[in-house]
Amino acid sequence: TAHNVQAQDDELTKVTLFLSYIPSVQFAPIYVAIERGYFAENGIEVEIEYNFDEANGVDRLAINDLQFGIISGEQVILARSAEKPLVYVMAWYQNFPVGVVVPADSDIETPEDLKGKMVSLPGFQGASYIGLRALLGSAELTERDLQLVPIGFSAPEVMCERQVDAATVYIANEPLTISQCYDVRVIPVSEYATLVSNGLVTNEETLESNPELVAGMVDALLRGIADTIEDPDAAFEIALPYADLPEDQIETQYQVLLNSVELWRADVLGWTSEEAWEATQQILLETELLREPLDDLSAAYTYEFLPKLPEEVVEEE
Amino acid sequence: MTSLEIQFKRINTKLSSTWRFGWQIIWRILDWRLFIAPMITYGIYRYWLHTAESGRYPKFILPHPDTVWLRFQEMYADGSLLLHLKVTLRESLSGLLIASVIALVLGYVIARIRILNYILIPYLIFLQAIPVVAIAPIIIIWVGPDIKSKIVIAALITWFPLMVSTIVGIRNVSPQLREMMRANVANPLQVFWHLELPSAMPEILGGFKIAVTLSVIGAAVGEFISSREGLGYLIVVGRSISDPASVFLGVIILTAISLTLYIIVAVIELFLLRWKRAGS
Amino acid sequence: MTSLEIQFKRINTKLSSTWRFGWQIIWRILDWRLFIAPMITYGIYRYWLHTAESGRYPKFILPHPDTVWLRFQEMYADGSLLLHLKVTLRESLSGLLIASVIALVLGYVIARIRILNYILIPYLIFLQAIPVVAIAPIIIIWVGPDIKSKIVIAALITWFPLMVSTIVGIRNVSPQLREMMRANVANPLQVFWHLELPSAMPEILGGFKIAVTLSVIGAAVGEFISSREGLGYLIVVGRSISDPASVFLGVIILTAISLTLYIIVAVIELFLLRWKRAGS
Amino acid sequence: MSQFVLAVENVSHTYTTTDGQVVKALHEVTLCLSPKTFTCLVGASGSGKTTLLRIMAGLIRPKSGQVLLNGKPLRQPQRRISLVFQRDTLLPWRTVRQNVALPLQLAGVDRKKRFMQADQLLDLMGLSEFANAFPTELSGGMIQRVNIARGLITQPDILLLDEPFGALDALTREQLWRELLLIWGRTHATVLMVTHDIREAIFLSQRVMVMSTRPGHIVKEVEVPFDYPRHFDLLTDPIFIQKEAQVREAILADRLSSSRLG
Amino acid sequence: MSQFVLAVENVSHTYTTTDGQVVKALHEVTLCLSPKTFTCLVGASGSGKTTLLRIMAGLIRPKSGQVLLNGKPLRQPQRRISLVFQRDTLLPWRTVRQNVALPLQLAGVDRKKRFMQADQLLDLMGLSEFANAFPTELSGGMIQRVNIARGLITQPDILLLDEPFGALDALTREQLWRELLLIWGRTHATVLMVTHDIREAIFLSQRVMVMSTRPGHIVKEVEVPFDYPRHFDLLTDPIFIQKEAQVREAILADRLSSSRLG
Ligand SMILES: Nc1ncnc2c1ncn2[C@@H]1O[C@H](COP(=O)(O)OP(=O)(O)OP(=O)(O)O)[C@@H](O)[C@H]1O
Ligand SMILES: Nc1ncnc2c1ncn2[C@@H]1O[C@H](COP(=O)(O)OP(=O)(O)OP(=O)(O)O)[C@@H](O)[C@H]1O
Ligand SMILES: [Mg+2]
Ligand SMILES: [Mg+2]
Repeated sequence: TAHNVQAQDDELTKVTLFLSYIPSVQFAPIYVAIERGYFAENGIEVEIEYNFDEANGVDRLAINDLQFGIISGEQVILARSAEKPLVYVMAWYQNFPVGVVVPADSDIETPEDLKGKMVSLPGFQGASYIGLRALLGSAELTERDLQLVPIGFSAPEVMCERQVDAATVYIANEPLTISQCYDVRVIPVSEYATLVSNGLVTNEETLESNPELVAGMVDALLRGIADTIEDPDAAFEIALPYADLPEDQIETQYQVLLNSVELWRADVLGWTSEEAWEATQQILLETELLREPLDDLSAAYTYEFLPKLPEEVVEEE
Repeated sequence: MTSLEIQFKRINTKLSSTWRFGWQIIWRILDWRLFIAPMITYGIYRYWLHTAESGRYPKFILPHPDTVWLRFQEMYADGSLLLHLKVTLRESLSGLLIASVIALVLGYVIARIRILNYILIPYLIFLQAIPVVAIAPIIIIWVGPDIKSKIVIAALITWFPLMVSTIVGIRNVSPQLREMMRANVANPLQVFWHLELPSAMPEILGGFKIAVTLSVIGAAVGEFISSREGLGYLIVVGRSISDPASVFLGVIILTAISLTLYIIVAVIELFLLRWKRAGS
Repeated sequence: MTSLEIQFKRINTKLSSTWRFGWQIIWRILDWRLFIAPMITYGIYRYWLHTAESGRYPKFILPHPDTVWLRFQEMYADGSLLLHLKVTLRESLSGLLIASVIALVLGYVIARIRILNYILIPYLIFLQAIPVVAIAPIIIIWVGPDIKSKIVIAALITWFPLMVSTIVGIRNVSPQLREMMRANVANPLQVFWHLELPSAMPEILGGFKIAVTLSVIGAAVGEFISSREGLGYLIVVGRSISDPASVFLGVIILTAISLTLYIIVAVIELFLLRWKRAGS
Repeated sequence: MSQFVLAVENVSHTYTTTDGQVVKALHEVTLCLSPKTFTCLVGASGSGKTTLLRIMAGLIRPKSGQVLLNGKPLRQPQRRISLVFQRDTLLPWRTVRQNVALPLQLAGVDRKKRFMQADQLLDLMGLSEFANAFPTELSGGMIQRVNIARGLITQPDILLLDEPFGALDALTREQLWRELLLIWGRTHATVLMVTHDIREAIFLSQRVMVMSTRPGHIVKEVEVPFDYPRHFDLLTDPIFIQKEAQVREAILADRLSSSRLG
Repeated sequence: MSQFVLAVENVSHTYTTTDGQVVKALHEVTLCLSPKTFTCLVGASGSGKTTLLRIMAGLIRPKSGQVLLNGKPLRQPQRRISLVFQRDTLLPWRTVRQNVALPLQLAGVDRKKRFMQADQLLDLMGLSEFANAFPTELSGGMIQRVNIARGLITQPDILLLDEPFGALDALTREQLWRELLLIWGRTHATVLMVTHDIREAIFLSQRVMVMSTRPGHIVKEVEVPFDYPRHFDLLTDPIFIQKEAQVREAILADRLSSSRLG
């Protein structure tokens, strides 16, 4: 088949996929899809751009400098409110990847317990902030009920030095780091609220002009995720050369992948619920990051390229 | 020299020395050449307006000037702009102050005590070469995540150029004049105050021109990393919520602060280096 | 002056002029004082070792020196370290080159043509005051996300201090010497080459001391934002996967580059400013 | 070699100091340097001699009046006019030889040739040993001699000297008088020399001009009738002494008319 | 006022230039300045006079020999010793008045008093009008006078002058001779003055010392027998002229023994 792929090379559509992180096992499904030729089968050649600046990706998607990126759900709502024609076509994580981490011996067990505590977060924007607000909202707490400390990406250091009672983190990797100091407990946002996590985002122009390309991307990614969930070990093997890990980090990163698998796991992959979109928009409104609701929230996403949900399948039959 | 300036100098003669210099500075500030920049700025504004209205770029890339102006009025009215401005200004000025003290002292001793050059420079360059982003967590652990961390970051970004400028200035002091001071039995403090400081003033003021702009950037960078107020925060949030008006506003005000601080240094320079204009 | 130095000078007399200066520089480089820094560094290393072994800090904050050393060997062996180093070096040197040309030309014309001071400075400060993070997207859209964007960022961070230093240096040129050159019918290029450049050399070299460290930082900052290689990337990845050995390695090598470039400037200075040591 | 006439017509100049004072440096000065003449200019300190030389070298434009070189207004420095400055204007980063060779370098003369000429002049000035020294390693009088050598190296048609021998001891000075007259005799340049030494002025020149105190203007011209080459016996010649007294008187008269010195 | 004796004993000094040459500036110089005396030092350019003054002011340590102030080795500059530099060492950012007042300011004298004294001296130097000017706005001779004023302002017990009148015209110079002798008469300081003008040396001093060319050492001492106050008639006195010839001869003899000048 390698020969086959070679022959088709010039027919493949070149696509840049924007990821707002570094090469990591957390992107194993993408690497699986590449290595197993899922993209190529759909006529796509993927090049990945790693860029820490998510806003940069949003802007370039909006002006069609990029066609695809894995972008947070709330970014899509915010972008659309600024008339950037982004569309969310597929969920990446099924479960919102953010949570609050506390020492295992802490008396904080539920969101309610955060009241009056000192809680760190990276900053007052982005997925962590939205997640934390949703968590607080579920316990009917406001920002005034506790002390929020913005610390950037220093949660492990700050937690280990016990300078805060709890930290808002990405649950796939950061709790692992902190657990080098002491045992920790994680309160995931997804247990208390349903939010739109990050997903594959494209723009309206691409949707209109080249829906097959979008379909191909979604299909390949979903197959990659499914493969990864099914056989994490194999996925890890594939991801390793991409992530280029030092020896002593391999074990930890394997654990990171297992944690991520839990975030991907779903009955049917790629779906988001309307409620999740509403809830996300609601949080954005509460935080005043969004000034007024979108005229048409449903235009922010499409299910068009996703596999059918079980009930739909039943209905059709 | 224009005839107006000569006429002005005549008026000057009647004023006392201190006043005279005061007037001279105001005169120089009111120089017609100062109106060139605003005029060019207006030209740029017209171009911006024109481009924005042409629809060549989408609104979210290039906002209409009116949108930015509206955002300005809005944020000015609810006081949030002033708050952001104050925070950033406080951070950068505090950072500048700390950096100045450290840089001037270090610069002086390194310039004067040769061996310190060999001992200190490697570690100072280490301090300078570490990217702020890499040590941000350590700073936060040490001084806490509040305004102090931004002050430290502003100071960290600022001190080095000022120190190097000080070293260059102090090393440039004429050995003949040093000998003259020594012959007049000046103690080290007097040598510093009456010879080294005025002699190194051009370089030190140059260092401050660099330092003031860097301290503002430093404060903004600190706010990028973590904060909930300040112009850097305004820009970061503006970018993350796709609100280019806030970003533009933040950048414009940051520039305004830098420019103001730079002009303050330039005016101080006009006053302190007036002797350089003598005799030409 | 030590007796050894005097003896050395005697030997010197027998060598031709060029060789003599060459020897003098090597001699100065081999100064015993240069061994102070390594000794202190060793002390710092011992302290690091001690602290790391005490278990006071978790491994991901303060790694054991051996871990870093191992990581070094590992990355050296598989060539990735050299690759990162090369990339960052290429970015920073290219950035430095571009920045130097721009800064020296701008600095010179601003120092010489007074009115440009009024016209250009506000916009130059605007350029300097914009946080890199705020214009990184525009840079990436313009020149693409590859190495070019990092070169542009490195140049953007570097040029301003060098320009200000150049302005200070050129403005410091003695008016008497200017008049002497004029009396000898020197054309502007000759004035620049034979008077202004050598006279402003202390300040310009000071500017370069600042610029070389900034260009390295600029390259790293560019890599933080987006990249797949380079020492900045190494640091970012290290931080993201909580691998402090990579972070430490990255920072140490960044420092080493800065220090090396700084020392190169210092050696050039030793050579170009040798006349300053005459007669004292 | 063609002949050059440098004429100063009704030149006045004022400086405005930083504290707003207007200093009248020159007031309606008129003088003419005929080709191949040697003129000396004496006058009180601060009377405007240096200012006049700077104007004649084309370095500053007078506030009124004009300088004519062969009848054409002089607007900028000319290579055929050479000015030896009163103050130390050596480039500190150049060795003595390089400093002396500077004017030739600026004129595009190649390295070997200009260094050869520089070395010749340094030999004349008794500075051969110090060709490779930097200016900071020289004594005051040595600096002045380097200055003179630099002024002579272009073999200018018009040579303006601003107190060239001020910091030199009597003997070196007399030796250099001889050298200067020899050079002048050989090249027949037009020389204008500012000096404070009246005997020096009379010994060297064909005409001594006396400048009054501020605002400077020419109050007296004394012709010196001796032929060249001149010998040191001249210094005791009665006519010489008489001329000396004449110049002295002219200065004194001017000084008495103003209340105080300076 | 107590009396100070400054003695130089067997002082030798060498400089090493950047190109490795060793310049012997002084060779075993011995001299003693008795209290309240006025000594002049003459010698060829580059013979080491400035070096000797710098050593006597405590600015540089000689390579061998020692300087004794009242029998105690002189290790660093003293306020009672004042040195007027040969080169322009005014601070360019200070006005003339501030420059003259500098030594008093360094000694802690308050502003009013030091400015008053500075103004007095400036008046003496004929520079009252230029008290607020910056050094760059002065002529060469004016700078030198400011230099002298700065050296006099502390009323030092020992005054070392390095060619103070070099750039001054004959009349200003003679006026300043008078002023200097008056000041000296009033305070009875010990004065050592370097000059190139032999007549000046004899007119002012009680003793003229002649220094040989490199390496500098004292080859002759000429006592000057005239009483103070001295008048300008002295200049034509036969004994004066004889002394002048003596000094001249001493210099010449030394010069002849070395092959060339410098
Ligand atoms: N650049 C200047 N700015 C202001 N005033 C000046 C400047 N240069 C000279 N003057 C003034 O002009 C007058 C004449 O100065 P100039 O240097 O021509 O005198 P000079 O005859 O050469 O005196 P000297 O014999 O002392 O060198 C002086 O009073 C001096 O103060
Ligand atoms: N800093 C120095 N470095 C090297 N050589 C020096 C230095 N200062 C002086 N010399 C040399 O020492 C010798 C004596 O210099 P000094 O200045 O004492 O002479 P001087 O008698 O004052 O001469 P002048 O009458 O010309 O001022 C000179 O040959 C000079 O080149
Ligand atoms: Mg003059
Ligand atoms: Mg001397």
